[in-house]
Amino acid sequence: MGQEVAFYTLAALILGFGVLVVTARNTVHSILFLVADFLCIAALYVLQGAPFLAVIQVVVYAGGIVVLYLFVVMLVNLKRPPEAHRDRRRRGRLGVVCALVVLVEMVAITAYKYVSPTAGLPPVTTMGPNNVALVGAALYQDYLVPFELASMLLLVAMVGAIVLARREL
Amino acid sequence: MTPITPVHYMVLSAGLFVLGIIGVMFRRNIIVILMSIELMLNAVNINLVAFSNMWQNAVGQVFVIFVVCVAAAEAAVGLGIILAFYRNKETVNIDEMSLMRW
Amino acid sequence: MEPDVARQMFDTDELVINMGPQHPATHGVLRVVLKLDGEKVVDADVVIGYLHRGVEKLSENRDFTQIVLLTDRLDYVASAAANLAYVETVEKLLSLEVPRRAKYLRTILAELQRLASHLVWLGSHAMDIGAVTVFLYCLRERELILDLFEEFCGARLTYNSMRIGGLPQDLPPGWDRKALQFCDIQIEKLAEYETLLTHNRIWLERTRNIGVISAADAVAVGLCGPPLRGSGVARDVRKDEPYAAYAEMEFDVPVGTRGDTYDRYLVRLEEMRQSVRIIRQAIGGLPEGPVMGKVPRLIKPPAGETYHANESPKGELGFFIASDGKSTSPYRLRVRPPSFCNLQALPRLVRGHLVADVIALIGTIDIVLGEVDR
Amino acid sequence: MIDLLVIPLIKIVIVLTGVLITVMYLVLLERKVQAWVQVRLGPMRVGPHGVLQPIADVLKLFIKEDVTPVRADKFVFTLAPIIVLVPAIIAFAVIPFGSTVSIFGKPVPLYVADINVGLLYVVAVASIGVYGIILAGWSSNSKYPLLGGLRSSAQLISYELAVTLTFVSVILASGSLSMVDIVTAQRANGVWFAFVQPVSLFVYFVGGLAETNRAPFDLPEAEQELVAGFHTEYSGMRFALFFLAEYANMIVVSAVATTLFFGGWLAPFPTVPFLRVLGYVPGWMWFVVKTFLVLYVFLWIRATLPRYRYDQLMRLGWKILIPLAIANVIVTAVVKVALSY
Repeated sequence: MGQEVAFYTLAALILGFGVLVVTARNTVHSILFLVADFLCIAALYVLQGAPFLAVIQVVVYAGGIVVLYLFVVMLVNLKRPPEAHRDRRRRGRLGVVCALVVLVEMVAITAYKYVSPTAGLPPVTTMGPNNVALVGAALYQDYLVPFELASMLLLVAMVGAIVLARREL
Repeated sequence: MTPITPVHYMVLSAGLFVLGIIGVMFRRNIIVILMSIELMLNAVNINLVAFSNMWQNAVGQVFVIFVVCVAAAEAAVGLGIILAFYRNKETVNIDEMSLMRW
Repeated sequence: MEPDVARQMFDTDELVINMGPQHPATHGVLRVVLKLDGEKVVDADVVIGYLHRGVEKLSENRDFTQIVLLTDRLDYVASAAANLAYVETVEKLLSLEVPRRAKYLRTILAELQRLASHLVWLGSHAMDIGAVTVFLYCLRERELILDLFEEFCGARLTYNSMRIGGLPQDLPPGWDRKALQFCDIQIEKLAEYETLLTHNRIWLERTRNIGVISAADAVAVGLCGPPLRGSGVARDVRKDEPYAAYAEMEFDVPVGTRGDTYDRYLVRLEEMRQSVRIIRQAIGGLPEGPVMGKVPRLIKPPAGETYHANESPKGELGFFIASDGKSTSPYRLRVRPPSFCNLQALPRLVRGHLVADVIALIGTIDIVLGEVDR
Repeated sequence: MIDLLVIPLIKIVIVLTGVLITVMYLVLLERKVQAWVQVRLGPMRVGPHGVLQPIADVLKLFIKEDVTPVRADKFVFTLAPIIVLVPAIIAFAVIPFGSTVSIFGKPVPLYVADINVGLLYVVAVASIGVYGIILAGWSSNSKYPLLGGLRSSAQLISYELAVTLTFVSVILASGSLSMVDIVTAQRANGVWFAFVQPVSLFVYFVGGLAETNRAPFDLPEAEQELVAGFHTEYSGMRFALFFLAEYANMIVVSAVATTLFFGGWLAPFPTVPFLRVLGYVPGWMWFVVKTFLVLYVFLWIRATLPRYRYDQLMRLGWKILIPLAIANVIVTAVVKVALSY
């Protein structure tokens, strides 16, 4: 019971904040809603038994990436609204169509899965509530090479960002 | 109330993903577009965690960590480009970013 | 926020910031217009005059004796030094002979005043850089000096402590013993300030190589007093053109080597030690006799002009007085204030430094706006 | 039901009131300690030796006019102090004030929650506070707060890295992310981590000073070029929230230091026979005493040191503390692996 209530509340919050992120006129407000959205998603991770990810979500996404967005928005202060364009709806229509297609497709897939449930397969392993050690083991043993690649990616991104953001390009 | 199954999470994730798509398509402000991409990445993450929970396998969570890594890299480079662009053109409107050189 | 304000702040354009005249860290009503490139100061424009009271003009309508009062209000944290410079100038104009005891007492008062002024300087300089405790410690010792002055002349800030020809009165009984006691305390407490600052890494980082000015530049800009000596020029009016009883005193003139804020700090601290040394000598060798020379009832100097300078705590404080020989007021009186001359160096000192250093640099040249604006 | 809802609720209420009262009196303590160091008396008028001063301060802040600048973003302007305060307070949820005690025959653990990623939770919560500072600066619509906000947040983010890295070496030493387990690991090892991880403690403490904007890193409070930093435009109750958050953060930093490095609720000298008597003092009292000792060091440092310049502060963070913390992590890991063989 508690879990259902929590899920539906969080789902409503996630989608609601998502709508606000996309529609907010002020970019700073948009970012604020994005943070709220990420916090709700972190809560959802807790609900799904992934507390480590929840914390990562808050630390990296809310505490790192979105702060970066906020900094950039403050550096990029505009004289005129960036939305001004002659043909406002040109790509908007396309977007709605695209989104609708994706939505229909996804609903179809999920509905199909729903009527022919494949769930009930035995779990591969059993993860207790304390699965940080499991995640760590998987990350550093089975996926060591991707992990190193990811760190290289971050290094490259860091160097790239510094070079790009320097005053003299 | 029906118990929460992975399907619930998938529907939620699909909804969030679609919101991201709408954001990318509708908005002109490139910062908001990047943020919409973050929303889509998070939709994917929700799915991954749901599956990880369903199969009781930690690999899903490991992938989320990689996705977060990629998102961080993307944000850093993307925002660096925006800053560099803004310095030259004083705009973040994506429609005006059509030239290959300036 | 206004977009163009934002662009000024973040782009390479210069940003103009007004510091003062109402600003907690500008020691009165100084206004500095800073041109910034990001955090870096490109140029500084010092705007003065907010405390102008027309002391020089006022003097033309006062008796020579009344002007002593006005000199109190020049450098209000070191009024005895200004009193001394003024009365000596008038004495020079009148060719008056001052009793030896008065000369000694003037030396003691001037050195006590130097200590008090340097204490205020050290306290506010340290507070600007964030060391609040030093400020309160300094004021604690300054309080003792003010007590000494109060006992001598009844006032704690604007002393009016000198008269043309001597001093208003002799020392109260026991004063010299108290002054010696104070000297002991002061020497001990100087070590206390030094433990808080001299070898403190943060203090070193905030003052080393900040506001460096070479000896040649310092002379060219017209620096005087401790800032000049901090750059390595051993110019001290007390040594070079001795007045009062300084010719009979033994003391060193400390000089710096690098000419940065830290050197100026060290120079002033050493000067405080030397002041204590002078006070001890003067009290030890205090001659007996009157404290007031033979002064005509009506002070009416012969026609002529004269300039006389003292080493005030801030630097070379000079008075130029022109007399027409007919009136009991100066025909023209001009003050050469050390703060004003030292303030000229501020733009040169701050250029290339960060905004936070401007505060440290205003502190290091030790200005009093009463003297700058007159 | 009682275990699930009532007891946690009671604990939350107790912790919340405790934190707020401690903050009030921490301000008084700070003023008193500063005054004693500086040969003054500090507040003396309200109540004997000023003990009622905090109440007067709070009343004053309540009554004061709450000004919102005309062109400020009102929504964000109101939200910012809340965003700063909430993380500072909810961080207390995972701090173990003591081990389990029995009240009316019922075992009650003296912490709100022992989650298995407790330490990371503290990091996560702390990283949210940055938003309040940036947004406060931005929404004031004035250039001093904006610059101050950007500076403070850059400062917080830089030092957060160093602090988090020190956590890594503590985690290596204890083998757990849970705050309770870290304390019990110190009991099992028979030594506080302050002695095992002195470098960590140093980096953590310096980083903690910087993260709470305390001297010598109190640039936002410097009355220099940025006036009062990000909260220049705030007044009245909303200013009080920033103030509250700063002191609550100080307590969090001290409490985490106590837990990680000074053995939490453990009594000192458990092996010295004639000091056994110390073990009879309740654990939570040891915790409070240790936390206040750490807090005292905060106040002491403020009264002693001058202030860093902004660029020096960043240099210290990035070029000294972070490499030091990384080196410490590596050394700890190597030693741990070597010891296990």
